[in-house]
Amino acid sequence: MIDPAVRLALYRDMLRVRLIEEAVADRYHLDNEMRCPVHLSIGQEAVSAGVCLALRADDQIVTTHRGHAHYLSKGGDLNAMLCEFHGKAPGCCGGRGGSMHLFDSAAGVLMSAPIVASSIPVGVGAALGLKQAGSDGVAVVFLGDASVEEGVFHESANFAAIRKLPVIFVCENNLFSVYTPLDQRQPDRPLTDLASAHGLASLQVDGNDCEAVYNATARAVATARSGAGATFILADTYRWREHCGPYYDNDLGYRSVEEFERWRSRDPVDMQRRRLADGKLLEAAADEKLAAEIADEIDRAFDFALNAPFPDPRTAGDHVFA
Amino acid sequence: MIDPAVRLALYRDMLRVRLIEEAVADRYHLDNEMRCPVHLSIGQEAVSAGVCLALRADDQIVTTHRGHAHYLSKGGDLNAMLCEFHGKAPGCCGGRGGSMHLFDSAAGVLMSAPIVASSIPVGVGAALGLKQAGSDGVAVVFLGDASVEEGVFHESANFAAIRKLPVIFVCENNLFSVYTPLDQRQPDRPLTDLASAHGLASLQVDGNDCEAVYNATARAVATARSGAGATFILADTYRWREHCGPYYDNDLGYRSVEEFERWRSRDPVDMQRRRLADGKLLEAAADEKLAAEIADEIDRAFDFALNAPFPDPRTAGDHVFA
Amino acid sequence: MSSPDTADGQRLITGAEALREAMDQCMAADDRVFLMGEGAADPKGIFGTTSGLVETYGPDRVIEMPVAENGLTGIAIGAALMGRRPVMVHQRVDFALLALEQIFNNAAKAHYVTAGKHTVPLVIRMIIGRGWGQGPEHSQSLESVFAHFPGLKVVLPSTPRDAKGMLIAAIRDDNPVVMLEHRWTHYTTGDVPEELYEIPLSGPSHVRKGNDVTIVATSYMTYEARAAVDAMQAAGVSADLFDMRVLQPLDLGPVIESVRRTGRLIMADVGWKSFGAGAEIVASVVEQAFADMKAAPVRLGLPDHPTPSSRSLVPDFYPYSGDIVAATANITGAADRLGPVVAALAEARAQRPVDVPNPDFRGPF
Amino acid sequence: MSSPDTADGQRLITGAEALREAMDQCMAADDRVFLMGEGAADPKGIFGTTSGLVETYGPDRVIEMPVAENGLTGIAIGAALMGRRPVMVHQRVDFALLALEQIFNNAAKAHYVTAGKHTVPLVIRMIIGRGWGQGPEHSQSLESVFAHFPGLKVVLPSTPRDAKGMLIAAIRDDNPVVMLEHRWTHYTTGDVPEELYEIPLSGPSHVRKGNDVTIVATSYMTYEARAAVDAMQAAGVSADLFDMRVLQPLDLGPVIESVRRTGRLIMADVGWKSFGAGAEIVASVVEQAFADMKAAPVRLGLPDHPTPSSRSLVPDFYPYSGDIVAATANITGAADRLGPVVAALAEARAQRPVDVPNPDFRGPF
Ligand SMILES: Cc1ncc(C[n+]2csc(CCOP(=O)(O)OP(=O)(O)O)c2C)c(N)n1
Ligand SMILES: Cc1ncc(C[n+]2csc(CCOP(=O)(O)OP(=O)(O)O)c2C)c(N)n1
Ligand SMILES: [Mg+2]
Ligand SMILES: [Mg+2]
Repeated sequence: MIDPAVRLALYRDMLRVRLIEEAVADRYHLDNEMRCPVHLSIGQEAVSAGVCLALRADDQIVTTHRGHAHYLSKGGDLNAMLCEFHGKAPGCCGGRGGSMHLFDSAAGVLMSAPIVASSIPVGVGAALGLKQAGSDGVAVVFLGDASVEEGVFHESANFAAIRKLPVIFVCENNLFSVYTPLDQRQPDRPLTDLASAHGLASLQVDGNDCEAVYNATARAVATARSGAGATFILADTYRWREHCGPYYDNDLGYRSVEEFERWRSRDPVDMQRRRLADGKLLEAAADEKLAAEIADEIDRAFDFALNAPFPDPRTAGDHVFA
Repeated sequence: MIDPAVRLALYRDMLRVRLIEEAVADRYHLDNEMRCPVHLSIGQEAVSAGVCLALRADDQIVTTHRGHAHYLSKGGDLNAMLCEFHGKAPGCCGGRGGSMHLFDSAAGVLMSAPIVASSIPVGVGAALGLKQAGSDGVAVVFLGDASVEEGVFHESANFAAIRKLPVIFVCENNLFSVYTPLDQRQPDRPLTDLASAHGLASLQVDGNDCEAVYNATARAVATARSGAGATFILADTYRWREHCGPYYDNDLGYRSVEEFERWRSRDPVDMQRRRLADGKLLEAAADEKLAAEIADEIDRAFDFALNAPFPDPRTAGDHVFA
Repeated sequence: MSSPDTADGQRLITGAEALREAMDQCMAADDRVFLMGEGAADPKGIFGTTSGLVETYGPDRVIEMPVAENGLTGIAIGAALMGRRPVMVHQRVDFALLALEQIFNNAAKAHYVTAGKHTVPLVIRMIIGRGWGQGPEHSQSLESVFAHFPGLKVVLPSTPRDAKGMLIAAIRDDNPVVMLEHRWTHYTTGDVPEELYEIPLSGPSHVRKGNDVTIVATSYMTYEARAAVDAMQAAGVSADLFDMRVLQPLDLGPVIESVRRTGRLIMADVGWKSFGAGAEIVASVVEQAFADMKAAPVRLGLPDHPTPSSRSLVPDFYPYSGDIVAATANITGAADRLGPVVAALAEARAQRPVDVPNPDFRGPF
Repeated sequence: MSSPDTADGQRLITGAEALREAMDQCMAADDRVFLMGEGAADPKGIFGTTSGLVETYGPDRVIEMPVAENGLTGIAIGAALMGRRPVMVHQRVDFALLALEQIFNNAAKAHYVTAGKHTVPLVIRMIIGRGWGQGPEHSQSLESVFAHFPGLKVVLPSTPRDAKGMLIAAIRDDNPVVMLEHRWTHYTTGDVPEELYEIPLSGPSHVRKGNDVTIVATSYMTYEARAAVDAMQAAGVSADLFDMRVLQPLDLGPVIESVRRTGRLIMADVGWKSFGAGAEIVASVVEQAFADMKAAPVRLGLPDHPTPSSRSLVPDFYPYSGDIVAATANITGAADRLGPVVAALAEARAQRPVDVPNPDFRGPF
């Protein structure tokens, strides 16, 4: 049984990520000041929360184009993220990366990459680096269901297996690659078979249940820290909004409204809220206060970003070489 | 039970390949006229024979750096191969490719590639092409045990599975990638797990038993022709000589003499010879006659290659574009 | 190059529509032609360039790819070797970085290494991203990289008319053809014939005629160069402008002839300047026209750093018409007359956002 | 460039030994340094350049790779981001074609995109194949491709002394460094200091001093150029020769200064001429030294076709010293004096097999 404080923290984290991403969505076309692609994780928050809350600050994560939630749950700085979306100087990349290049060294967010599967080996390499340095830290690789179609996933998994690296692959299966459903891209077999074929331990969890994700991750982390090697966690979940951008896109017809509603009825934030309420761990007033605090934090962060300076154009050529 | 004529043909094919490759080895440094890398299949002849004799002439194969045996068993022209090794104009590539670029359109040898795993997707594409053209032909992809470490194998297997393509992956597991043993490169699990993870049927056979390989291939071919999709065949075997070049290299110490002798005692050519003799299908005299005929063919082919003209240097720039 | 800004009695469609039409007509005409791409059969149809095709030709000819660029390129090559005619599309050229081994080895060399016996009639369409903060890995260009490998044809259409005609020619060509489409050229409009027609895959198009300087541009830079040339015309400086729409095979004949006449060369690259396509063009022209040159050649192109996302960092990254006029001013000695032209272009540019192809564009991709 | 043909009192070792020694000393000095490669820990030790290291440093620091270039490159990058200092080796640069996405995106851009906060201290050694019928896919060169992507240092040592000093500098450098080693340079011998020393990763080395023509060569072509220069010297033509051993960052200062003096430039590329490194060098030099140039620049390099395997097809494929002298003859007007030099070099070449680095070489790889 998870510690009540952690159960609350999981809820708080998901709620915060949800509200931040909704604020990004709401404001995206309001004034068109976030001029970069955005890939929202709304609907998938249980994965980032469940995984990251089972990690230490010095553990490392790498993520993908859909990385805001991972960055935030791992402790990435909100101001730096929003400034990055706005192309501003205090952005985590100084405005050079946009939403697909988030990192926060202090929080252990090592990198995100916009090229599908490109950060997977980098995460495995982080695990190698940790191991070489004699640390008991672990690396987590967040990946989408499409990224196992890229060969580099397999190359990375194989190496993680043979070197027993302290790495955890967290595959968020949201059933789609952009608008293309899984069954058009992969055969009908459990995705975890891929892990076993590479000699990796694997776990499948309800990716909308933050506690299930947390428990699975805690197990995988213990395995990794003990030197027993890598685990592949498959988390089934669903993206609510369009692949890239702020809107809903069910009107495009690539998925059914029934499917969408089925998943939405299993809202990870709501599920945990009800669970906590049922367990008398969260009262309505406290919940409202939490939401208000978060809303306030978000408003301040957007104010910060909107008022932050742009990077000086004369610096555009800096830092090509160290 | 395999037809006696086929059993004899399997033997004949292996013997021929063996004698050709031994002749290449013997002559390689004799006069240093074959000035290109050579990767001999001596010890692995049961695979090429068993697979290719289960195919039709219009079925297609693709192979790797270690492709002489596949080329020959599928019916590739011997003169054209030896001329290619000698860099001569009548070579299958006009001397442009050397031993790692063999093909013979008439025989259905579509291509060989010196980059590990590079021909795998090409073979899958050949199957796609056959299917699109409405043919019931199949494509065979020969690959080494190391090539499943390359991501492109997985990308190719996945596509073959989802499109149910008429392709057969034949993995010759000779336990080594150059001098590196399998267990340094891959985890300890059945190699066929990789196939299942991609939703492919798989079969494992004794790769030194040409009849076992033949039977497995015949099954896979039937599946493919019927439209039921791809199969992965794992054939366990062993390379006798050095990775690249004419000599033995056990002196390097990367493998044990015991291991080598264990495999050599299971010589695929000998095994089939004894089997045929036991079954009264091959008498010593007939066997000797066969060997003599083949030796004669080989002598003539080397004569042809040695006497063939070099390509005209002025043609070196031709055929960059069609 | 047909002029996309003419109108009456013409058939004005966008670059994206032109590409879609070419594909549709080629698939109707030849059932060996098929399409593969991530998004090829999805509701957005690769920026509209493949929309509706899956409905007409079905999922066996409009293949929605798994996300596996290297493998699928090899698969396309295999099918091409068997006589099929695949067209593969990548929404960003950057994704094709994963497929270069297949492209450079199996596609580019099969014909050569078989002494002409094999052909790989494969087209790979790749989109060069720009704008809306795409950042460093969705905005590379890479034409000089593709052009370095013998055996690949490399084309960069800039107008809708060229896009259609060159795609048709590419599909009918027996060689592997790499087609780089600057994303902003998808949004341009131009007069496009309805029928199947080819624009040959050789030589530059001669966009403007003039005598004072020769300007060579690739892809989208043709638009900036044209704006520059037209603005200079009014100030009495006339430029010969070539759209170097085919980089391989490289036919510099018309450019060299022009430089012999004008004595001056300005090269405007769509990609990075260093080790870029313009380096080859400038080096080759100088090797052959040195004696007639009156001034040092000038190259414009992206400076030696990755593409930053923030729109505040890109104004000096992407050269524009004003830079071309300024370069002309420098080497022709017409600084007096051209100074005001530069000022006017700079002024006009300051009014427009730098990160969108047109004022209505709103991302997010 | 130290002169590999001097002898007395010097420490003569091969290029391969120099590389091994550099690696050994760096691993001894800094335990963050580790090696990865297919064959890195095998009995042949990547042409001897890694021999014995696994015995000294163990399999955790000398990592025998699975055959998975792209993934392992990403893994090396991840370790580098964590402060380790990986050195990866490919027996042929062609194998790295599979890893270009990782190299061009994650390695080259991490420092830039993080505004300087991340560094990727990664070295990738890659061998350029030549000879013994390797054929088209084991013989490519690609330096211009790597040099096109900002953020990568690109170096091509040609002497044993440079090989050691530049590998040490590369390992200590905080940037990703791509090191291209022409296979034949592994067989050359030269004076190599025993201690740890660095050859800075910037600028060309000035191999010969002269006044009549400036010759710039990359990698192995430095040897051909040196032979040409020394032969011309006897005929009274003096050449300034630069080994352009660093392509990124590109420092052409000394070359431009030289061309201003000689008025003439010959570029000898180790790779394909078209869209090759020499294109950038020639274009840049001409842009800056045009006014002082007396003749059109000349480029030598591999012609626009893949490498054929047959030794009968390569004599015109690989330029040699005689071609450099012939080019000098053309642009200096010293044809009378240089004609016999060309003839002598051609004669000498006809005596040697074209497909081996030295007469004892016997393949098979
Ligand atoms: C190599 C590469 N190919 C294609 C793309 C375009 N692309 C961006 S996101 C995406 C879908 C990825 O799907 P998945 O991994 O399931 O992640 P999700 O978006 O569902 O979170 C694709 C194809 C890319 N960025 N990189
Ligand atoms: C991409 C690539 N990496 C490395 C090599 C060098 N290489 C040539 S053959 C070989 C071993 C391949 O082993 P396997 O696939 O098992 O085939 P085998 O040689 O055992 O028949 C390697 C690593 C290559 N040719 N291509
Ligand atoms: Mg997905
Ligand atoms: Mg093997």
